[in-house]
Amino acid sequence: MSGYLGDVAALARTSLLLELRQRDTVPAMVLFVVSALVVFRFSLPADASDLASLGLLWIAIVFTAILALTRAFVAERDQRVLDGLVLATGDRSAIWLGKVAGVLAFLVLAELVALPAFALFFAAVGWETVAAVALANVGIAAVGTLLAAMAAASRARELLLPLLFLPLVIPVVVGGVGASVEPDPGRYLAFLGLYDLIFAILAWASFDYVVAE
Amino acid sequence: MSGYLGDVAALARTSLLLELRQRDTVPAMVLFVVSALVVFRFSLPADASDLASLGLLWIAIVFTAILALTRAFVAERDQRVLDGLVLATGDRSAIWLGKVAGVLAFLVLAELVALPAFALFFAAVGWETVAAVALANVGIAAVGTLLAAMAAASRARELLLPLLFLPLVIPVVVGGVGASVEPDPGRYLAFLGLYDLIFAILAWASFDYVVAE
Amino acid sequence: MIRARGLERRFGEKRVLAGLDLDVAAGGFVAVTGPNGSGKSTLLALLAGLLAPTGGELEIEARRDEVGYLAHEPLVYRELSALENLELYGRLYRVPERRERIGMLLERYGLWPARHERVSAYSRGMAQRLALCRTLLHDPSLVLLDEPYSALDADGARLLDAELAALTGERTLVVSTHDPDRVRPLATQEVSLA
Amino acid sequence: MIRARGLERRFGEKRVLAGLDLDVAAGGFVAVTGPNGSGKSTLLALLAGLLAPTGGELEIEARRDEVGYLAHEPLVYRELSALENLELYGRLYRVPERRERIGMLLERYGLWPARHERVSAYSRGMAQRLALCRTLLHDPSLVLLDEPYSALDADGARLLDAELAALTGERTLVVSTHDPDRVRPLATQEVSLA
Amino acid sequence: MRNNLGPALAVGALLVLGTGLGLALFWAPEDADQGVSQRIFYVHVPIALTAYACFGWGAWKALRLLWTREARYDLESYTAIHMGTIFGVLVLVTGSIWAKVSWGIWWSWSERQLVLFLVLFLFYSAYFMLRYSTDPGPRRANMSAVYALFGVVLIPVSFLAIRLAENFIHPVVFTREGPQMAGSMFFAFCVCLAGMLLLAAALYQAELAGKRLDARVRELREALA
Ligand code: HEM
Ligand SMILES: Nc1ncnc2c1ncn2[C@@H]1O[C@H](COP(=O)(O)OP(=O)(O)OP(=O)(O)O)[C@@H](O)[C@H]1O
Ligand SMILES: Nc1ncnc2c1ncn2[C@@H]1O[C@H](COP(=O)(O)OP(=O)(O)OP(=O)(O)O)[C@@H](O)[C@H]1O
Ligand SMILES: [Mg+2]
Ligand SMILES: [Mg+2]
Repeated sequence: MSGYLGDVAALARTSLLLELRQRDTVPAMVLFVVSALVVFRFSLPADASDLASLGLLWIAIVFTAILALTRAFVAERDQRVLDGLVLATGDRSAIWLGKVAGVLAFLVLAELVALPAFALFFAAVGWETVAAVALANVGIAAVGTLLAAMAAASRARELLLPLLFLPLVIPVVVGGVGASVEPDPGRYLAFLGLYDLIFAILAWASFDYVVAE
Repeated sequence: MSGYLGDVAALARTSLLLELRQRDTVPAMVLFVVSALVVFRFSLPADASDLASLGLLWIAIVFTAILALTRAFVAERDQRVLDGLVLATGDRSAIWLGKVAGVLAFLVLAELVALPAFALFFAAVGWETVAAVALANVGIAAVGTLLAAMAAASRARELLLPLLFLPLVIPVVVGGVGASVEPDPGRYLAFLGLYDLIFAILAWASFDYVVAE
Repeated sequence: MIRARGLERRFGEKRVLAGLDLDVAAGGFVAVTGPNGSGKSTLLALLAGLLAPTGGELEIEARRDEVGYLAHEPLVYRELSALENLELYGRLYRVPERRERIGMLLERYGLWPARHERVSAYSRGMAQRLALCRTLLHDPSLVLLDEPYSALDADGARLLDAELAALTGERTLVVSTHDPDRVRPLATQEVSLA
Repeated sequence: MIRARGLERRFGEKRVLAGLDLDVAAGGFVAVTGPNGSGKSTLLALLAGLLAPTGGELEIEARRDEVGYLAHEPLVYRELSALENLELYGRLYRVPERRERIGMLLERYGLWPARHERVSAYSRGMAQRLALCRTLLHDPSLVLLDEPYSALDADGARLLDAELAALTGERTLVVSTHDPDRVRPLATQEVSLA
Repeated sequence: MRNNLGPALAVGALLVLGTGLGLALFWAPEDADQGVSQRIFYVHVPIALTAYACFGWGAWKALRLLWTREARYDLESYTAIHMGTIFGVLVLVTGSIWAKVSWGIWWSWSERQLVLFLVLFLFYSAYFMLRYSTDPGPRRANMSAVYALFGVVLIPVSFLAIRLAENFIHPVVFTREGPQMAGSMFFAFCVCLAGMLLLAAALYQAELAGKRLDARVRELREALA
């Protein structure tokens, strides 16, 4: 494997290793999703529309993403591992890409459980919702990983940059919900794709500045 | 101030001090609450009942609480501070009580944003909902803090906490939603009070076993 | 003060201490030595009550708040200042003349000028000094020190020598170290783990 | 190898290094000494490129991946095993004969039997040994060691003596320490911070 | 004495359970409105009650652990809860089969007992997550015990909650008029229940013995090494 991609692969594998260290990550995910759906079930009145429940699905996804992102750099922060990686990695954007892959894997894993369970408990899930979720994952992971790194690198902590996540992620949510419930999902999917592209490039290019002085 | 309460006050103050200093916690919380509400603004059909939206309020509260709890013992875990506190505190339940106070303050802060925002976006919030939220906070903080201490001692911390927490919080959701939407909220409020009482006592009595061998 | 019979501690499958016997009279000074990974820190954590023995007996004649425990980590909040940390511990231990004593210790360990800085900005030696302040804050009668000299500069080490000399006889001390010569003049007994 | 002129580093208001001049030829051995909080670790982090100078000039004639940096913390994942950590660093540094070299280092530093254990279960000395393995893994030409002897037992310290002796002359070394006598026989120059 | 307990329980369980099932299938009268499907009752309900009994037993052992701090109670509590969870799966399976046969659906959110049971099941599944992601030792034993105690408190609390919730989640579609149980039905039911409890006890003993043997072997091997 060529150098850069080799680095990304090694870092992504480490990320996954940290997630899957406990063999029980998958059952844990199933449990989490089912418990969350039961909570939803209790809060949603019987006459709630499929639309409302699709909105719920998006809340669950945003929440899972925040959960994944809050833990994203915990291990690296712990013993200043991030400094070690910064020294060892040739092109530092590989660290970002590796972590994005790890976050994505976590999200996809959760959604592989959540979408069928959701279909079972609530409403059918169309192809456009699946596509929207897939696209949203990319954007959330790309932007979120950068912001999580900012929050973890003590230097950036004073900057309050995590606050930016809110305005940054709301477009994803709006696009996702739109694609799920509107009659013409194409526009929303295109919007999500555009968002992914712009922010992925932006995050990829700026990661270096975030982790090193 | 008498001994035990003095301990609790000192620990609670420390908790708050840490939260105020860790500047990314409050934004993360507000982010979640607001994006949850935004999602629902986009997904709820125009004619959705107030009932439906009140259920969503409760979902937002539960998941915000999980975020708050995930962070509850991070600072103590970091440099084994919890061990230091365990040695220094006469009656260790004071540690629990101090942390509960911190978590409560945090939840109240988030709700001070969420409830007006909710009233703005959706339906009016009656006194019974406010009362139910206040009661639910107590139960959530009491049970959640204990479980957060457990999760902090495990390897899978961030993932484990929602698993442990959600099944225990379902009665709170039932009570809270009931109090918000039923014509006779008294029963539900009484139930929430009962829940608070039982689980607060249980958590208070068993915290010692969770933090010490 | 301390009485252990057949003390054993396992971590899962791994047996770290196996059948240790130990008797320490009040006012004794035990030097704990042994190579890396031999179980010195484990022993001190057992004596502090942070770990429970998985076998054997252990009796400590000191209330929990009469024990002072210095670990490898300083056991203080990184996001709080030295003063805030000591203030918290002082309250929890109900130290008499709390503020005065905190001021005295900060000055003695050379942290007075840095008392308002966050611990995360401390150098390693400063963190170790703060940990010593925390350990001695409540004037414990059983003092457990896990490699107390580590990260201290020459001045700090001399300071600690003097502190230990002053405590010897008055308090019971258990000190783990990789430099036994440093504490041998004071030690009344030595435990070698292997 | 290293050339610094008026090197300065501030943290906010606080000036830690002020106008330091330093010239180190390839193959030199610099002992960095000074009391706690004098800026030794800050200097090493500057040399490693982890901190940027806030004033003055600093030139290092080594690519980033030719630098080996031992910090106070081991810079390894606590939830992974020693082997997994070294495997990751070995890949990132593109170490030739990666697996063999990892095996060799683990054996040399006495971690071979514990190679599959999580680092969080390591004793402090074991973690320090692992940090040394990580630092030397890619055979760096500029070796920056921040208190490398700390937490090592007598055997470990002798091991490190031998390692340093073998590296001297071949590699450029900057070693901070509170025990200058230990490295003085090897050092070609000494920087005393105050 | 202890060594004979396991086999004796196993034999007893087989005998009583066999008798009970025989009675239930061939002796008890057929239910008037449900027909033959009602006979699942004799399996389903005893299993559910046995699961509760196991959880209760586990909590009792947990209490003993916290009280006496004797390490052996940890294993006993864990084994009891493990049994309870296995029986819990069986409750869900038999319940779902019954639901499919008599209501035509696999699951209904309107039935309070189903939802209550699902919540409890999730709760006890998380118990295993807690154990698997914590290093073995006294701390884990304490935490598991505390969690097990929370479980027995959660049972009545969620029962109350589900009862409150009934009104607004769904209109009640299926009424469950307690059928007048004939004496013979009740007798068959009691025998089945006794058999099921004996079965749980036998399984509990077997698992416990296996686990203890494992530990013993490990100790011996370590002593030899
Ligand atoms: C807490 C655990 C449970 C207990 C104590 C329990 C108890 C009972 C009892 C006493 C009956 C008999 C009611 C009657 O005579 O009509 C019954 C019936 C039934 N149970 Fe359960 N049950 C439990 C869990 C479940 C679960 C998890 C399911 C489904 C997934 C289920 C499905 C059913 C069905 C379909 C019936 C028949 C209802 C009818 O048509 O009469 N049960 N259960
Ligand atoms: N939580 C734990 N889980 C598993 N093993 C552990 C744990 N804590 C310690 N150990 C193991 O116990 C042994 C002794 O550790 P301990 O920290 O007591 O050694 P030590 O004598 O203090 O060593 P050092 O001089 O390096 O500080 C080591 O082999 C270590 O791997
Ligand atoms: N991130 C930071 N923010 C603010 N001040 C800092 C930071 N890092 C270091 N300092 C300050 O810089 C000074 C030098 O710290 P440094 O860690 O370099 O000292 P040192 O010589 O390595 O000390 P020691 O021997 O204790 O390891 C200290 O006063 C410390 O408080
Ligand atoms: Mg140690
Ligand atoms: Mg230093």
